[in-house]
Amino acid sequence: MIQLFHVSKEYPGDGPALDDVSLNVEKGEFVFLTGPSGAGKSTLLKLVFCDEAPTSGQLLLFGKNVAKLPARAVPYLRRNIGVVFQDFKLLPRRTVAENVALPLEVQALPPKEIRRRVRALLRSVGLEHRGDKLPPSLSGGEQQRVAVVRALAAAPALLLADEPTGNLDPERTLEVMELLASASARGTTVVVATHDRSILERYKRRVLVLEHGRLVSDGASIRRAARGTP
Amino acid sequence: MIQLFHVSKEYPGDGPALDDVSLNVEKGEFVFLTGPSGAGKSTLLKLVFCDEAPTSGQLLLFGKNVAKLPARAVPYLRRNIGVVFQDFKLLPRRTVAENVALPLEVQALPPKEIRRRVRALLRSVGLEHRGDKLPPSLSGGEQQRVAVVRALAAAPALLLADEPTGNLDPERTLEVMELLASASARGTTVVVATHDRSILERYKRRVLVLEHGRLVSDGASIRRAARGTP
Amino acid sequence: MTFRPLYFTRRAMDAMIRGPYVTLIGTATIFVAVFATGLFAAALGGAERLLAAWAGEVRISIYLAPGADLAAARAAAAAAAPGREVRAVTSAEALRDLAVELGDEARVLEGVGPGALSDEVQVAAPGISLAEARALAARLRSVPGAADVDYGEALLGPLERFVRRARTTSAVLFAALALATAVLVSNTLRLAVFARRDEIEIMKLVGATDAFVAAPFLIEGLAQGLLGGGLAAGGLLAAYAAVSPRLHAAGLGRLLTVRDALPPSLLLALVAGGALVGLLGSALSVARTLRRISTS
Amino acid sequence: MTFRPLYFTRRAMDAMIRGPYVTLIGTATIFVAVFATGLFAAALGGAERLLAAWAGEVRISIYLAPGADLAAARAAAAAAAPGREVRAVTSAEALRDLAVELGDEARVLEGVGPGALSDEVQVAAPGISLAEARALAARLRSVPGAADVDYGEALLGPLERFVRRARTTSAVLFAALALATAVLVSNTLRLAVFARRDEIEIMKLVGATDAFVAAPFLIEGLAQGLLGGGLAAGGLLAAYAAVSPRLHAAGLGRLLTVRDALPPSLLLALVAGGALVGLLGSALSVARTLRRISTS
Ligand SMILES: Nc1ncnc2c1ncn2[C@@H]1O[C@H](COP(=O)(O)OP(=O)(O)OP(=O)(O)O)[C@@H](O)[C@H]1O
Ligand SMILES: Nc1ncnc2c1ncn2[C@@H]1O[C@H](COP(=O)(O)OP(=O)(O)OP(=O)(O)O)[C@@H](O)[C@H]1O
Ligand SMILES: [Mg+2]
Ligand SMILES: [Mg+2]
Repeated sequence: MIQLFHVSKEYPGDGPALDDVSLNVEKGEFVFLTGPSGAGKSTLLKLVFCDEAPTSGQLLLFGKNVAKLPARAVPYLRRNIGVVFQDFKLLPRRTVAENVALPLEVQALPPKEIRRRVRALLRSVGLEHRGDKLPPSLSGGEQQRVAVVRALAAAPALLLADEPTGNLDPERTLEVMELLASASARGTTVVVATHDRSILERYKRRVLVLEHGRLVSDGASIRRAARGTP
Repeated sequence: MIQLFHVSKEYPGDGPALDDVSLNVEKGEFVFLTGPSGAGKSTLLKLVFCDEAPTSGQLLLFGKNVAKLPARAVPYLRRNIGVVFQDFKLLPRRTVAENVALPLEVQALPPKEIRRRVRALLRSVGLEHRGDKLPPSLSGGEQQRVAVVRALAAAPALLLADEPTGNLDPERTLEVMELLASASARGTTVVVATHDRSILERYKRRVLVLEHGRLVSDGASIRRAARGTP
Repeated sequence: MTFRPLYFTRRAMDAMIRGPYVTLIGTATIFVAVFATGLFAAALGGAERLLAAWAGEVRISIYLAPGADLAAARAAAAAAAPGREVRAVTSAEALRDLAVELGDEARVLEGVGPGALSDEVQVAAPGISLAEARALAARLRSVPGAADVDYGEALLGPLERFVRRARTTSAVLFAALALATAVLVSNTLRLAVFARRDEIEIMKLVGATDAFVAAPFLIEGLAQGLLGGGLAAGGLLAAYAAVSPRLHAAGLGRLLTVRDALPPSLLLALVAGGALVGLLGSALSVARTLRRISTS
Repeated sequence: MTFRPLYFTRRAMDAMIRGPYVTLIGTATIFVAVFATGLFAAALGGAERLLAAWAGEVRISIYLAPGADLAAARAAAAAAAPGREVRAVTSAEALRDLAVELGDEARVLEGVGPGALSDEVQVAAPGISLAEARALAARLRSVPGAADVDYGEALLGPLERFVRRARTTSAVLFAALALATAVLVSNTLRLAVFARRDEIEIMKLVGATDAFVAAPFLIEGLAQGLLGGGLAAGGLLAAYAAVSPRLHAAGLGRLLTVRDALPPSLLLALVAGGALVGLLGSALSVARTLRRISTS
């Protein structure tokens, strides 16, 4: 599903944000990505999402070399990927319901079907009464949940979630993680970047640990991940 | 320092975000504010910061009734308050160092003194090499740390921190909490809104628990706070 | 991408209603720009008509020698200038006219004897060119009893040159104004799109094609253009109605009717121009923003 | 708040360098607006000068009766019109002039006998008004041998009316254009500030006074205005240099020197106008944004 071969990413005027990272995420896998602040987690997700291009190395997505993809193919690729951005990236002048509907409208689903799905999604995170609000008038945690269900809306084959529970209380955190887990159970490949050790401990899955842009640990054990961070 | 008497806040077209809250925070206190997402934590901080006005009730700050303050006095009041916003609110087109310097420049400190302080502040959160970057090119956690030291920059009498560690790994979280604790030790009144139970457990301080806009618990015990959230 | 005009129109309307400030400024800018352009065009058109009407007032005067037969001269002149209006004026009438016209200054006529003015025959020659006027004057000189023929050569030449130059200069000025207007409007629309670049970026991130992102902006630009242009056309008509009593008072009411000053073709061109500049301005700035995002 | 011009200027420069797009559009808008206004002003000024020069070309012709003494008539005319340039033209010269001027159309002169034109005396009367021309013509009629006097009455009247109307209309048009320009520029600056409203909000949140927030925006507006206005003044001078060969070819070089077409006072007014509109436009939009934030 996601294959990186010696991928590096250097932002101009900086040391490398990603340094010779090679990894392989299979279809249907549920993977955590962790590591200290500034380690390169978001950068890795941006590469997978075709928001940035690697400085060197190869990135294969759905078996295709991303570097060889023409620019106009990117939107269609992205429709198979749901992303929860670390800073949410909600449209401030569209209602919550419209934000969640956006990935569906891009794909021109029938309006009735869109409304049905959006309602169900908002209900799943306890925001059914917030559909007509604009995002700036939501609390931080409410915005984060909107971002989560927008990523899930189009039932994408790949789900990237960058710190999707940073603004949530423990109960809401569990709720969101269950949503991601059940998407994974339906066959979606899920990559979650997180700092929350309690999540890593509760869900015993594969954990990738980044440090200074290098992949320092890749395995099922949370212990190794914990050792990875000094 | 902060006194609320039966304060309510209702956003138009909604139930109350704050509902008849009365509380008293003494000078030099260190208080946690917790509760589920959407409980009204950020709203409470906004009232204290004069960013919103209460719908009813009275709010006294530094012993003064905020409602009776003329609009042009607000900037001078705010110079005594440092705020870490939940969404950081960094100026995207000023460097990290300039962002941190802003509260000092507003008060017209000498440039040399400003540079000295900014350097020390950035060093305290491990961002001394990021001073010349623009905020959008920082990682989520790096931005959050910039927001924290900007709030501390002018050594304010009151520090409001809204979820200041949501994007930080456990080590950085400790670092930031120690910064807040040492500010408190120097006499600053500190109010921290957080979802992170491990912080509440580690620092045994007074905890205010909000739920649906009501203050449901106010005490030193984290147990009562935990009971507060269903 | 499926073609969904209704969907995109709804999107555009939503955006305009929720971000009224930017929409209002865009519309106001187009309104002002189109109004100024239209005003200028109307003024140029009016000046042309005034000049033409003035050229239409050109008369050729045949001054008769003392004692010549006025009626016979008139008949001869009519024969030499077929199809033109020919009028006979006695010397007494001419002197009266002059005294009336001089008003207070009529006393300069004190040293002027009654024989100073002669009988004359006037030939109206609307729209005549300088060369034609000369030739006609030369022919009229053979009218029996004609002492001299006056066709205003002292003024017709410079007039022709002035009209020619004014016409070129106005055309250049008008082109410059229209261009400047288009630049100013497109600058405003650029900033309007720039203020919403985050939206464009986010839409691209959730898998929107360039066309999907651009469509509502284009419709917004078009709507602002139509609205601004339409209001400007209405404003020009209102302005005409406001000055029309003064035009009538100046005796220009018949010459500059609303259809002359603001012909439907001009109004239509203004609305179309507003719509075009709104559409193009939005298109260019959206294209630029999309390009900037994809290369970043 | 302490007054810190250097600090705020540095802030403004930083902002302009880091957000060059908005700065460029603002400057370009002011440039285009001031350039168009200046072009218009220069064209109006030029037209006035041309009209004045044309009025300066007015001649009064005294046509002599056959056999009259040309030299004596010239002397008498000079006495009747003291201080004016008086010239004698024989009938042969007049006919030659006419044939030359008609060119191809000279054949219409076929039926014209050699006696059709008469000897004449021409009196140059620059800048004369209609009434003065009439009075002078009446006096010249008593020149010995004068058969008739032509002062272009058919044209001078309408000309005077036209010039009067053109002057009023141009003033109105110019005022409208300047106003429209100011509105368009201030609209652009509004959007420029609007695109940075988040900055203003954040500065207010860290305890900045309104003056602290506004100062850099005002300096930016002023700088954009000075830059745009200055470039426009330079552009107008360059445009003059570009058309100046054509002006000389049209014989207008002496009439429309660069100091006539673009007097320093005009250039100065344009730069000052650009600076003013930049400053005011920014001030208004910052004030609006600040008001909007504090009431929200
Ligand atoms: N657009 C950019 N331009 C320059 N440097 C960047 C950019 N984005 C990220 N970086 C740098 O690359 C490094 C990795 O950033 P990244 O956002 O991937 O970290 P992260 O692991 O997501 O951290 P966090 O947990 O704080 O979100 C950081 O040091 C950051 O400053
Ligand atoms: N500007 C606003 N307009 C309308 N409603 C608002 C606005 N700001 C907040 N609210 C509503 O008020 C309630 C409380 O919001 P608040 O931001 O105070 O919650 P919070 O406790 O900070 O939550 P979180 O932990 O998710 O940040 C929420 O339901 C939110 O939707
Ligand atoms: Mg990150
Ligand atoms: Mg909050």
